[in-house]
Amino acid sequence: MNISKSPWLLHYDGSSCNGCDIEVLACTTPVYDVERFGVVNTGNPKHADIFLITGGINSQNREVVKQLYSQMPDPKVVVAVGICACDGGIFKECYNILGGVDTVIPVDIYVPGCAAKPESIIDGVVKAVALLDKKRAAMKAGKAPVAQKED
Amino acid sequence: MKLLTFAKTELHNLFSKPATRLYPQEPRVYPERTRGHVENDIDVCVFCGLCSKKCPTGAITVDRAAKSWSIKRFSCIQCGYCVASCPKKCLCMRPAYTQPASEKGTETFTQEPKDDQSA
Amino acid sequence: MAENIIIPISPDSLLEEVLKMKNSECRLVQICSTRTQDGYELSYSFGKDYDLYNLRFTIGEDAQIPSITNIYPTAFLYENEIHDLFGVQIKMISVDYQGTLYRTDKKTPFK
Amino acid sequence: MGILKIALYLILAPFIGGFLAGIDRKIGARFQGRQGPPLLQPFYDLFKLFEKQSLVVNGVQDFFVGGYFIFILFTGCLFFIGGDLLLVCFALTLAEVFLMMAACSANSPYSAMGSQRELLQMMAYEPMLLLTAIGFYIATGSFMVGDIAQSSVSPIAYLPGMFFGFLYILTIKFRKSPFDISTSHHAHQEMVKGITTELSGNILALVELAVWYEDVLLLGMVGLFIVNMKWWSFLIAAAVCLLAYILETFVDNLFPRVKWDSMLKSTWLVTLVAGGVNLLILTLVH
Amino acid sequence: MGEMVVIMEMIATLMVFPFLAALLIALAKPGKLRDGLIYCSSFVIVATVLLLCVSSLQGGGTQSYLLETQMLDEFFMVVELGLMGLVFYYGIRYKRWIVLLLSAAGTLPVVWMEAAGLSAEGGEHILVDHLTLIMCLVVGIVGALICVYAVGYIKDYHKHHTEYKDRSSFFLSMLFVFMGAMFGLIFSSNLTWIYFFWEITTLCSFLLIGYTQTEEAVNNSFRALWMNLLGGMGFSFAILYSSIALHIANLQDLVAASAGNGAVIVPVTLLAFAALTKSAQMPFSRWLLGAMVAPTPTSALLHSATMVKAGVYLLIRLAPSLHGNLVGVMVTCIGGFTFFAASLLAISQSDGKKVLAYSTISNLGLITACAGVGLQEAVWAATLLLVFHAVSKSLLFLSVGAVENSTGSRNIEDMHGLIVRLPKLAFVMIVGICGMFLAPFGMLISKWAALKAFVDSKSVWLVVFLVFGSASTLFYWGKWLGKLVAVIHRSEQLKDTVRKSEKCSLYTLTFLVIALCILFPVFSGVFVEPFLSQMFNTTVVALISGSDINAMLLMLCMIVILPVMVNLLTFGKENKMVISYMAGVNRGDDRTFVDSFGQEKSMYLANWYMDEYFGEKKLLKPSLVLASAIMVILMILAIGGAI
Amino acid sequence: MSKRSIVPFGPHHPVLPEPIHLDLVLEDEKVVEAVPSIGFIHRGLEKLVEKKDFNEYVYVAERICGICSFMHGMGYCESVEHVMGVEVPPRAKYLRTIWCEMSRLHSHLLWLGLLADAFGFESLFMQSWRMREKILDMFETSTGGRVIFSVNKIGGVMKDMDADMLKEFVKILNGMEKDLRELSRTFLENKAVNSRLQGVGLLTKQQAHDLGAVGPFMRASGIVRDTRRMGYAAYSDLEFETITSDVGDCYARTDVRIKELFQSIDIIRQAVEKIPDSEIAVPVKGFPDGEYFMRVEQPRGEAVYYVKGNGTKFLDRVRVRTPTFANLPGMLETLKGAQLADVPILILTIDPCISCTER
Ligand code: SF4
Ligand code: SF4
Ligand code: SF4
Ligand code: SF4
Ligand code: SF4
Ligand code: SF4
Ligand code: SF4
Ligand code: SF4
Repeated sequence: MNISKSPWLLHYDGSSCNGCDIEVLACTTPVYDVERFGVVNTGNPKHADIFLITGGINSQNREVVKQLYSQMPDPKVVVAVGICACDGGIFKECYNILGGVDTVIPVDIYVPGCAAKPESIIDGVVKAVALLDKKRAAMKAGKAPVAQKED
Repeated sequence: MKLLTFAKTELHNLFSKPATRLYPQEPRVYPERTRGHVENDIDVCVFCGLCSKKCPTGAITVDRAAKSWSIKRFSCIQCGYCVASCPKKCLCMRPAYTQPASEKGTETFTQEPKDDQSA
Repeated sequence: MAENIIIPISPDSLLEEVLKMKNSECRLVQICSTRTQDGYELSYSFGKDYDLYNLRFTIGEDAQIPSITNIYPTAFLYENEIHDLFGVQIKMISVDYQGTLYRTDKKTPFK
Repeated sequence: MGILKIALYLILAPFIGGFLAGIDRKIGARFQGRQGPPLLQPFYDLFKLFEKQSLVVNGVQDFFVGGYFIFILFTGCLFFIGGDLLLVCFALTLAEVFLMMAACSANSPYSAMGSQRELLQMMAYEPMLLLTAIGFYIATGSFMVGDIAQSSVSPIAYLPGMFFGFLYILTIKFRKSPFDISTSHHAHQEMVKGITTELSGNILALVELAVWYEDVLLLGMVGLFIVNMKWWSFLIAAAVCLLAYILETFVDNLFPRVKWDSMLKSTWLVTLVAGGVNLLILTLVH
Repeated sequence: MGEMVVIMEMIATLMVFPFLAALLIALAKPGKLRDGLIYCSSFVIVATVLLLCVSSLQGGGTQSYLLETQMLDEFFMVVELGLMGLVFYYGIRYKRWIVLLLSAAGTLPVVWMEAAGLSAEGGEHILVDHLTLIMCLVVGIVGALICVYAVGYIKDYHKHHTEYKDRSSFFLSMLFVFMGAMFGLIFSSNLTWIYFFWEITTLCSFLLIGYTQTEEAVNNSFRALWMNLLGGMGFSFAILYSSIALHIANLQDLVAASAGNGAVIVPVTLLAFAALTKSAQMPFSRWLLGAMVAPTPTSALLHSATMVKAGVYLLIRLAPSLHGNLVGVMVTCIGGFTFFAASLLAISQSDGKKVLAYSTISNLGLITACAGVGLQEAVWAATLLLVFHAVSKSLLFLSVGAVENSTGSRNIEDMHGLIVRLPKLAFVMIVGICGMFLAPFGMLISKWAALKAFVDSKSVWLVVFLVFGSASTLFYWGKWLGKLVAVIHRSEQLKDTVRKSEKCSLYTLTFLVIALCILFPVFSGVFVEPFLSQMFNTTVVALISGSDINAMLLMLCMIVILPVMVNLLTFGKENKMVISYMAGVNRGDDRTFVDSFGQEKSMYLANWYMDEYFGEKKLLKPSLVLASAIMVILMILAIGGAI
Repeated sequence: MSKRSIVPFGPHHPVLPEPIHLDLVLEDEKVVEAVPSIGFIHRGLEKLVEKKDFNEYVYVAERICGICSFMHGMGYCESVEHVMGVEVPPRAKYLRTIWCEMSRLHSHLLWLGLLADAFGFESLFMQSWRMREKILDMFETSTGGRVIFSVNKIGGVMKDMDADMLKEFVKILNGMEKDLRELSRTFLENKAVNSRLQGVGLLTKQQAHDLGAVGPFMRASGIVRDTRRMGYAAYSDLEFETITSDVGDCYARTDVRIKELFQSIDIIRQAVEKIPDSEIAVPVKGFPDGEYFMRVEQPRGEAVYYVKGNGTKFLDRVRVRTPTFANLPGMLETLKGAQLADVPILILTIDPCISCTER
């Protein structure tokens, strides 16, 4: 059974302008309906497989993003949605923007666009889903992080 | 007691075709104005660098010496300012958007040397 | 068209003027700070119907001004913002975040 | 015979439960004008969860969840081999308390608040559950499921109010809107995921699986209202169960989530009116 | 015949020995000697009780003794007047005039009747049947364990509460007096004797509740006193009426006579009334809550094994005469309603002892209701409830007391994460709580039986009270349980200050809760069923069938082997520890988060109490008014109908 | 010991569309205290005026927020136009008006959906967003973007809508009006929905005034004010009522916004009717020098743009006071004593937009 048949999402809005944010939400609504791919927007890192982040990273949400990422079980992939999440976008020169999501956690898929279109987000998710299977296989092969205690 | 106001819509939805666009099985046709990605008709470009100066995100680099024009697609916000400012009107905005990828690549257009062409 | 009036005042008469606004049933619209050469230009905007009255004064970099949260409690967000981003020193804000409203890495980026 | 029944339940229930969950999601999506996931999606989800790493916040969570799982299975077996209906109710409560404790043990805000709401839900539906069992007893003279299923007339003839009341609490038990307050299938809830917030990977998978077993058990109770000694009554019962399930999906999409006090008040009121009156009449005529 | 004498001697021992022990303890100085004395006395009591049971069962059940008791009667009269004098002393000292009135109104008529020779003759004064044995076991074993526990407890108590005067010898001796009185009460068959011991328990509880002599304690002790004296007054009128008008002197005869004689209703009503006050049924529930100011062993003794059990014991004895009449209706109504209302009220309480108090009231309500139904199944349920409740509840009281001495608080909120901080105590407490409401433990079995009994007797309203009440019960126990099992990272294990003696009784009680759960069919067969068949003159069929019992035993086994099964279920896969979800701002230690000012803030999770719905302010008054109304109206109807 | 829980709510929380954090003190489910924290989206874009010239800054202004994107762009442009004394051609004014009202439509529909989601009515959320897609399609057709439009520029707009397109849009809107009626019944008449909205989060007229509330949040408490009445864009040529309600609870806010939906459709119809033919932009020369406070009525209420130029191509200061910023104190007021289950609804009834609030 493929793990990729049931990708559950965690969406966090970094320092976005809302544009990409609402497009992500729009993907779950009837016209785009990502549930066709088994996608469930869980809202809980501990249930999620895919971490969708919109917006860039600023000094306050840096820790939040890191923490949410650390609370997701393996295998997991990170999708940066929108130019802001890819590299800070139009705000990258702002004093409070550190850059794209990859400045704090590893990003697997970049979805460009300002705002990213729902179709593009779907493409991104589909690509991410394929990665999930690969990561699972790697995990089984023992390459993945073995159980470790964080305390 | 009105409790079932939504029942009509609900049942109507059940028995009619879902509103879902079956993307990606059925590709989407975009309106012509859709701002998807910037394209350069590189043969017309004179490498003046104006677009690169105007671009709010610094997505464009122009190398006059190498006659190359490159764009960081994962930085471009499709604002169209470059298109509007290009004196040669060689830039245009096309509906198709850049595909998601796992690397933030740069796309470079290089003009073939004109004399080569004549040769 | 509604009026858009700028009223120059002296920093010392701030509370007095704000109280006047309060008494004439104005609402607080916004407080804005602009960085000038050697200090700040502050505008306190009050609204009545569609009119906008802007109390305007400038202060030096190290000057302190009183909080108006006693008169307009909702000013606390504006005042904290100005304090955090510009470094304007405001005394006695009712809910004083002490510089943690925005928690920017770079302290008072507009200073 | 008993062993066979237990084996059948243990093997078939997850398939039926998962399949029903698939129907729920598909039809639910269609109610919303969406295409919806594949019918087998719940199974994909379950296998996915079993494949995933489990994150825990302490060492006792899996113990409690295990308790929940095992006692749900136990309850189901007890029901389907024809055991005592009251004991079924009590065992179900025990199972739920295990789940509640799993949530509490995590000492995490949303999971703990979810557990309080879960307890509240139990408090809301428990009276109706017990009354239903009592109703069956008065109508058929036995608490044993086996005997009830062999009665000459379908118990629903005596228990229309109870049936309604039971369907009402079924909405709570299936965690459907308007009563999905302690945890919800829908993404957005003020409790995040409530009691399951801190569960993940195969521990969460166990909960999902247990829910399917429980769903089948509860539908079994719905069916118990219908069956009698005639063989064909079982077919009708199966149809009624399916209808009841779809009805819950329909209701799920028809209501906002209510607050806990409305839930408690309305459920107790329905219990008192539908269940109580039914009981009263039943004792008077019997 | 020789055996009879042995039994009689044992009974005498049980009735007299505790008083003697009490006297010695009162005189002893605090220290090893006194402690040893208490341990020995407790041991003697338990041993005697067990011996009594064995020999009595061998002797074939019911025996009665002492037909001639002139001397003793006179002795009792004197003591009784002495008790009245004591009440007068306290009443005058604290200016509570009402107690003078009530005490006099209760005691004087009985004394006058005796002195005037109007009391009915005949009948045995002492009776031992299976119910007596059950009560003996409860009072003897649970009571003795509480006394053992009290030895250690009271030392710590005074360490923590230096503001109170240390009168521990008095305190401990009172516990023994109490036990003695209870033995007296359950062995007696003669109404006047029962009344005598009844009044001793009233006075003892008064003294124990007032132990700390704070204003609150004094107030509460007087509340307990007047309410119980009021009940006592009812009792004394019942004696008067049955002696003078009916010429019946003992309880068994009274119950037996009820079948044929309508007038018997009158004393039965009055006795039931007395029983309701003693077992703290609404509207008299408030004395029991007030009694929580006393040191925990008092609460445990009063509320689990003795005092309140005297009330329901009397009701169980009266059960056959309650069936199918207005008194029965009154008792079931009050009991059922109390069960429901008290469990709702318990929801809003956060003080551990208060929750226990409300739950006690509530459970007694259930026993009361069962007794009131008066049918054989119901009495079966009532008797088992009585036993299970005594064991589980005393365990809970004692563990709360132990937690209080270790952590300084008995608030449930402060028991957050007890499983990490005091694992052993938490485990004991969890067993106790499970014993109160979860299958397959004791209380639930008896609730189950009660439910069946109610349905069979077609008491629809009782069924309704029971289903709603047990749902609320679930809530307040459940949330307590949740508090205990929370695992907080990096919290340290507290120093376990529980003393050996305390642990000894805690573990014994824990063992008893579990053992009873396994052995209850045996217990029922040996003690309860013979008692019922005698009371109702029928053979008794077990209410809970063999297959159900097997299922429950299976459940118990499953709980025991759960850890193993869980290991199998998770396929031995290793779990990864992470911090808990706190909306993304967990500070990394699971107990603090980054707050709105960017600072560290401690998270805190409180249980729900829903004061707006179930608070005392909201519910208590209406419940008391309603219960009073039910009681007054039905009593008037019952007595009026009989006369 | 206290019976109060202290828990964090946000910045990540599934009911929150955007990160905002509250320290909640709860008694059971009742909110005793709520202290807000913002800054999770703070970017500091006001300071970008030092790096982007005043023309380029239009693209930044549009991205203050992806929901009111158009209005932010327009508000900024109009304030600069005021400073520079540029008169925008009439057709551009009408085009701006139409896009403004389309923004309001999509924003209010979005809000209705989120509200439904907040009280756990998923299918109602889906239905609202399904209708919203139609508006987004219209946006895509006319501007090339679904949420970020890039059509404003100083001196006018960059794209025109021809008569056919406008006619088509009106047709779509007419059809939508019908669906909207059906949809609004569930929001306004359904008893179960009412029970979640009525009497929840009361804000009196006085409080709304004192707390400086704006927009539908304020109008639902009975204050009559609508910044569109000031007549920017083409609003002075069009007829519309100011919609208010006296009740001041969540229901009233829903009611006001639903009525504004119908009103917006009507305004678009009027605008299409009256739209004149002209240029859509005028060339702009020179650099801004001077200051201006511009106010526009966004879906969430009055927004204030302050622009100060110094005669160079870089402005001295751009400041945006967004409606959510003004409504936060009102929201905190309504949170007191609310139930936890109401918290999402209460946060939502001001229609919060944190992105522009923190800038
Ligand atoms: S990429 Fe564009 S639309 Fe998306 S968040 Fe950033 S600015 Fe907004
Ligand atoms: S502005 Fe136009 S001509 Fe100039 S470099 Fe860019 S694309 Fe080439
Ligand atoms: S086209 Fe204009 S801008 Fe470009 S190189 Fe030639 S002269 Fe310069
Ligand atoms: S469209 Fe905008 S962001 Fe993209 S290259 Fe052109 S100017 Fe730069
Ligand atoms: S990169 Fe952008 S901001 Fe920098 S000079 Fe170029 S256009 Fe201006
Ligand atoms: S790869 Fe496709 S989308 Fe990208 S620039 Fe080329 S044509 Fe456009
Ligand atoms: S209020 Fe919201 S929708 Fe409007 S501009 Fe701000 S963030 Fe966008
Ligand atoms: S409130 Fe602000 S962020 Fe929100 S939509 Fe309006 S302008 Fe945009």
